[in-house]
Amino acid sequence: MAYDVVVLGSGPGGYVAAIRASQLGLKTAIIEKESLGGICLNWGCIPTKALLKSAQVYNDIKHAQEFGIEATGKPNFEAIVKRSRGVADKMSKGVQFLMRKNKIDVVMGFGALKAKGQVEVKGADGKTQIVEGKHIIVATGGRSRELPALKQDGKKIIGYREAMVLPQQPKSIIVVGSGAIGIEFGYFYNSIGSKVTVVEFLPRIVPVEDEDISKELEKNLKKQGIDILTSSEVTSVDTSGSGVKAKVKTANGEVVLEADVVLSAVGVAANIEGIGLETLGVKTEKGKINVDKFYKTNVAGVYAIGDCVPGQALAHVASKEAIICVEAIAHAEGKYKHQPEAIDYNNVPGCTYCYPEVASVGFTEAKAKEAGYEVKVGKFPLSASGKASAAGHAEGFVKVIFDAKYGEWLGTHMIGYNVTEIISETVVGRKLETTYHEVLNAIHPHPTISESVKDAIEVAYGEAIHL
Amino acid sequence: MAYDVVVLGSGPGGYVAAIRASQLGLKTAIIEKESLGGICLNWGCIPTKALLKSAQVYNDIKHAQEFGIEATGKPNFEAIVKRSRGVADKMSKGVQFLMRKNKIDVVMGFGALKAKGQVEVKGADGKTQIVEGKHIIVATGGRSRELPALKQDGKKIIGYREAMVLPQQPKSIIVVGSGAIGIEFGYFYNSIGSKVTVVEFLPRIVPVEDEDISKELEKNLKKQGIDILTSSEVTSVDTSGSGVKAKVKTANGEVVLEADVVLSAVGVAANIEGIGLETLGVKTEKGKINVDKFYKTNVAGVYAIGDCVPGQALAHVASKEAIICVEAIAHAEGKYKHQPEAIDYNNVPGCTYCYPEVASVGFTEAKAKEAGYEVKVGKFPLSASGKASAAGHAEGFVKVIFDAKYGEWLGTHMIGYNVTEIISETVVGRKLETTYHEVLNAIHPHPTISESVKDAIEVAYGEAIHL
Amino acid sequence: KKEVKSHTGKFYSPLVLNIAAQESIPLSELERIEGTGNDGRVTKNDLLDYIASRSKKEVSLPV
Ligand SMILES: Cc1cc2nc3c(=O)[nH]c(=O)nc-3n(C[C@H](O)[C@H](O)[C@H](O)COP(=O)(O)OP(=O)(O)OC[C@H]3O[C@@H](n4cnc5c(N)ncnc54)[C@H](O)[C@@H]3O)c2cc1C
Ligand SMILES: Cc1cc2nc3c(=O)[nH]c(=O)nc-3n(C[C@H](O)[C@H](O)[C@H](O)COP(=O)(O)OP(=O)(O)OC[C@H]3O[C@@H](n4cnc5c(N)ncnc54)[C@H](O)[C@@H]3O)c2cc1C
Repeated sequence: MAYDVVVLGSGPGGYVAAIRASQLGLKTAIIEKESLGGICLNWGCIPTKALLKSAQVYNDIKHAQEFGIEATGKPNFEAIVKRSRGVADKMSKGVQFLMRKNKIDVVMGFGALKAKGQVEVKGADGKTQIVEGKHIIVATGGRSRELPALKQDGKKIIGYREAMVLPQQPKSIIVVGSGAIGIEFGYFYNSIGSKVTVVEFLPRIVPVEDEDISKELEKNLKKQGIDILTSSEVTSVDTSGSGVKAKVKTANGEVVLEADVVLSAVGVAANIEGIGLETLGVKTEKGKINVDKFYKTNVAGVYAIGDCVPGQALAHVASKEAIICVEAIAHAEGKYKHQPEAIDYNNVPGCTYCYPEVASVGFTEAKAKEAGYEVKVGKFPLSASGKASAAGHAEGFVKVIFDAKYGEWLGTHMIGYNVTEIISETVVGRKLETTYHEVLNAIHPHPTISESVKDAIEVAYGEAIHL
Repeated sequence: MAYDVVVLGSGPGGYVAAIRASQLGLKTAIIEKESLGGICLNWGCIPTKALLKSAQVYNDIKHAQEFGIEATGKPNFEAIVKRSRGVADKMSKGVQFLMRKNKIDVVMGFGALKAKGQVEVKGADGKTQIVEGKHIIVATGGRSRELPALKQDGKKIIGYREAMVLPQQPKSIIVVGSGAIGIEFGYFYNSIGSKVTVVEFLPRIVPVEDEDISKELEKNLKKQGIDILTSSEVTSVDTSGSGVKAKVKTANGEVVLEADVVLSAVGVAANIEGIGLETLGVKTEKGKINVDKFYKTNVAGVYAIGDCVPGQALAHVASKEAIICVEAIAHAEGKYKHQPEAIDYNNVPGCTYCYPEVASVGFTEAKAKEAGYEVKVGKFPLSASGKASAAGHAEGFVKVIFDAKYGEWLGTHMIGYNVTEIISETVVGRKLETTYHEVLNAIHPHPTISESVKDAIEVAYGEAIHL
Repeated sequence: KKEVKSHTGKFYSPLVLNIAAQESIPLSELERIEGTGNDGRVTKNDLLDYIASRSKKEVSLPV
């Protein structure tokens, strides 16, 4: 039997595509070689957030006295990891339920494009079968990128997977790379008492963020006890002893760092090998699959979404691409009346869930100037926020950037308590093409961190009340 | 010397009015009889949020084991109260700084309208002075409303002020009234180990909220150990013994409750007495000062804002009224080019900071139907949210209400972890007259509680992915 | 700078109205622009494209 849609990979790209397809009346199958839910639910977004919550609880206990609570506590590493796995398993089971509910056939095994409209799936037992579909959506995601100097052995030089299920807590850990993943692990291990050193090749940590964010985060993480080496590069790692010895080229010469393990967190490599792209002649470029704005590849009937295509390697991007891809297919099939709207990749929020949290969307100040905008910038420190003070977490700020000429909201960059929860307002405001005027006239509740967005806009326009 | 603007009262209404006035080039004085910052900073929003944070830290400690942390702790009531006072003092000092920075003259003492353009201020030393101003803004706020059966003696029958500075933790407390204030205190005292009973006259707690919210909150608070009596009324309190004995008329007959203290939290009474309103003939109605949409009273040159006028008794309302009032004055004086926009009181968010938190804006389902809308309702349980599960706080839901005919976003009602931080998105979306379409196309970050708003909208429109 | 519904019932975002006001584009002209947004709504980019093409036309006019 031929499906309307066959999805290869069940991450937040694949499983969302399958559900939306089924919803729109397309008969759908999904192929997964490992666990439903992909990296995100099993080895990414969700289990890391569970680990981070444990760290946060422990940090609160360390500071309990400041809140008038007399407390002592110590982390149980094994229990923390176990809880994280439990949360991941629960979410993965949730996807299983959703597949059943939406009458999506799940085929377990490794899939590869075989011919036009055909995917060959090799099961755990070695047997193969052909799954046929008119439209095939490749959503095979990504994996930890490997650097030549940091060949992962899974024991002493590890990737994110191993980092979240270590058999015991490392006394010390070197984290290479300071994107969201590296910083989250660094924060987690430092919080529960491991000695953490972060090594970043570029001159500043979280390099995709606004420069002010990088500075503020570095200051805070250092205060928490994390060592940070920027403009530095691990050139080799000696794993022959009981731990590791990493040679690091820094701006001030070479240093050797010793630690129990090295975590390589230098980005994502797309899973595009061995899945038959060549067989059908699907074009790739710089290690990603080439697609148009509706996620069609150059080969009719083959689509690709998520971490294996260009664009931010984020779960919410994968899911939105999934919906657009499927709606475009359904539209072409006459099963959906709307033509979907393409993603504006400059209006995609990004979050880092350490403390202080980081959340941002749109142009950084530097990028806005580069693009030729004359900008109005407003920065509101959370030390002036009543809610942040009441919560005992007054670090950080909210920074907003507007176009001085037409009043467009170009970007928001935040660092502080709970800011990952308040970035959606900017995304929606930008989507609706607001100017500062309407946001100021939308009453923000007091006391919240979210009202600091309003305060920052007031600063940008010289109308600051609370500063 | 005569001021352009004299503000009577320095709460979030008054102090914001003074700052905005000064910003717009109006010479300004502010009169305060007690502490700068008013109820909000000294006895309301801020100190309660500090208390609630201590409760939250302690709750996390109680549940630390679930997060893989072995911990014990106990609350130190005196230290909790002291911290709360410290946070309030810091914020009040902040207002002092802002007054200085904005060159606003602060006159300490009790003020009353004396004649057109004149306020008489009586200082602590009993001396009086006259402060003259062309425009006088009354922002005297409110106080705890007293019921005949619940005359507050400040010891055993108390209001919110005493409740946040009790000399020792009560073993048991009866909270009369289940609005935000009552619920927050009930939650706080229950969390730190006091036996709490909430008595509500109406058939459900948080009666201004959507019915589904009331039900979910009641269920959760009961699970936490709070006794809740709805459709019940305290008819008398006997304070002759060591504690109190309260007679409560319930739907099932009369019961007598014993406790250490009774907290009366049955609403706010405006401070409109003894401030010379009669002298100038300023009209009041139902205990509040009558104003137009720019907060002019019936007497030229006299304005009123905040808790002493109709509208929600909330700090963010008072502050927005302040800005509008002052901008209208400045506009009339030719010092500000825009005519301000009047508040849409149906787009004002309301929050309750217990756990699970409550946040809402716009029409409840019942009110929307009453108003004649045919509604599309979507409810997304946080048990299906990855972030909520990772945080170990999967209680509650997000409920959105849309107009089925034109697609208007009528309201959002949320209960759960951190929801007070995510209501601004709805306020901004409603302000910008969005339909569901634009919100779904604004990419929400994963994993967050805020993405549940998107999920709830998908449910309303039959496009739910994660349910 | 208020959200305005024009007489043809078209909706313009605050930003679009702001740009139109600053570039002296009257509502009547705005209404002739074809939108690419939801239900043909004129977006910021539509308007900026329109302004760009309009000024190009002006430049290329024979003197
Ligand atoms: C540690 C970590 C933390 C992260 N935190 C966040 C976060 O907080 N927020 C966020 O937005 N993003 C986060 N990400 C990124 C996010 O996980 C990815 O962007 C997202 O999972 C990509 O989704 P996807 O569907 O494209 O691919 P994936 O989630 O990678 O799923 C691909 C699936 O396809 C399967 N597959 C691959 N090849 C085949 C094949 N040939 N046959 C069958 N099945 C196959 C895989 O087994 C996998 O299940 C994090 C990533 C990591 C590693
Ligand atoms: C326990 C509690 C918790 C609350 N929590 C929140 C919350 O979380 N969020 C929220 O939005 N709202 C909250 N509120 C409500 C909020 O505090 C009020 O809405 C807000 O303070 C009203 O501001 P205002 O400026 O009108 O008056 P007020 O803040 O009441 O300030 C009035 C000021 O005027 C002074 N004054 C009065 N009469 C005179 C006079 N004759 N001469 C000189 N000075 C005078 C008073 O001393 C006072 O300082 C809470 C209230 C309470 C009681």
